[in-house]
Amino acid sequence: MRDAATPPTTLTLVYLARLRETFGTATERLEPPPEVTTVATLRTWLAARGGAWSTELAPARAVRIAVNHELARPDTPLHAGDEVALFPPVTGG
Amino acid sequence: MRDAATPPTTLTLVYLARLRETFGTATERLEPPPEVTTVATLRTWLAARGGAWSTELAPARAVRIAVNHELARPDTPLHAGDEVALFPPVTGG
Amino acid sequence: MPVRVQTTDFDVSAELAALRGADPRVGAVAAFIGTVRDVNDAASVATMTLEHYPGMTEKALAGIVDEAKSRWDIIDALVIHRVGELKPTDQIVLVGVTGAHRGEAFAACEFIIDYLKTRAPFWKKEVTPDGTRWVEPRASDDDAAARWTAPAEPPR
Amino acid sequence: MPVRVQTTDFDVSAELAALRGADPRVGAVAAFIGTVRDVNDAASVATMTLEHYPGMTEKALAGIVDEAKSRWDIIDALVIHRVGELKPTDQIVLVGVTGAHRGEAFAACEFIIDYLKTRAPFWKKEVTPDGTRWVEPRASDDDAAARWTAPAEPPR
Repeated sequence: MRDAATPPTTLTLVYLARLRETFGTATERLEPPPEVTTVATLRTWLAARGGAWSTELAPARAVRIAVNHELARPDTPLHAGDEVALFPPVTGG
Repeated sequence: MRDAATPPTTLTLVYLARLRETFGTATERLEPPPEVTTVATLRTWLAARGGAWSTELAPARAVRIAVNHELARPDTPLHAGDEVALFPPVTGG
Repeated sequence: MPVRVQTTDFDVSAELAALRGADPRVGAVAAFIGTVRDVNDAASVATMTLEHYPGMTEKALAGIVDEAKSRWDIIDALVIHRVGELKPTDQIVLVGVTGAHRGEAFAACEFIIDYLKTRAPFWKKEVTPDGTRWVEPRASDDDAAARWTAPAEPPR
Repeated sequence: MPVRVQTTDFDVSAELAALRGADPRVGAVAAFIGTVRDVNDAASVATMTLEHYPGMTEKALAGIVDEAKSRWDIIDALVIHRVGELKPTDQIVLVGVTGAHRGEAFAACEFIIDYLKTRAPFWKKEVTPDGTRWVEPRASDDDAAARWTAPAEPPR
């Protein structure tokens, strides 16, 4: 994901479990606008797509976000090439 | 142990683990005097035999006593035919 | 510190024997096995599918095991979690912890499964008579995990 | 509610499978395995012999299991304890508890081994380089068992 052909602002998004089903996609690569610098601003920007995005990513909904396989917080910064995963609270074990 | 040939005041004593070794006996049947009515009075009476009995059954020593396979307390009453076991604190598991 | 995600079943004896190795310092093995129940939230469950997030899962489990090792005086720990389709009575997860003494082994084992339940990226989807549904997280699992944070000492 | 005393080894998988049966209410299995260490109280241990009080042992173990069942909402419990000659790394005891949920299964499992350690009539005799000795009871075992009495709620 960090190869030379990747523009510096490209993120890989991964949607899991119920979010994958409601969004109808498992993964996408995207180039967010400059104001998307953190996990929280990415979530707000994705919610603005409307429809299922607006519903599932509404502030009141429990959504977990991981950056490069580590659970992130709203203020976790994003960098070019990051893999950002969005998923519901986990239910394993 | 409750057969007709057993005198009503007969007890079966069982000694286990270190007590069996120091007393040199695993079991005995005996007829204690009338004042031996409880676990505590039995212990005192046995300790009066002297030697290892006096040492191992001294009041300061930790000795567990079971009557008919149930852990007993000093005031647990004794009855004819009872099986009374004396042993050190347990160390299983 | 083995951590594994697999579709196949596991043999508890073989896994715990491998965890113990021939280490004669081990005096206590605490273990937990999670199994599929046929009823969840009052609905009967025919089968379930377990999904995970490859890459993150292994990292999350290894992190939880490392955290347990830093908190308690244990010798080793093991987590095996199944994914894919499972049916009632199937084994889902095995947590095993070895230590010299049982108190630390029990605490670390309970900590690992509590943290796994709230931090490792697994999701269950159940097939019930009313159709397919994603399992909702339990507040009791959050409470169980919260026991291990602040104060620094776990609530034993 | 199986309780067994035996000289032979046990297979953890087979015993836990038998305990679970095919009961689909079971969602959690907590287990404890005690094993022989090669060092005890700073002395190296070559072999040990476990003695018990036949008749009382089974009654004491069954009583402890009954007590666990009355205190926690568990489905079933199992205790297997070996006697006779054992060497380092050998399995000594297995406690297994099944329940719908893990919190009760863990608590009952820990309770059973804590009570067994202070109430079931087993004694260990070790062979060390300095000769044969009876193992002394541990104050920490008394403390562990005392956790479960007064107040009525166990200290979780």
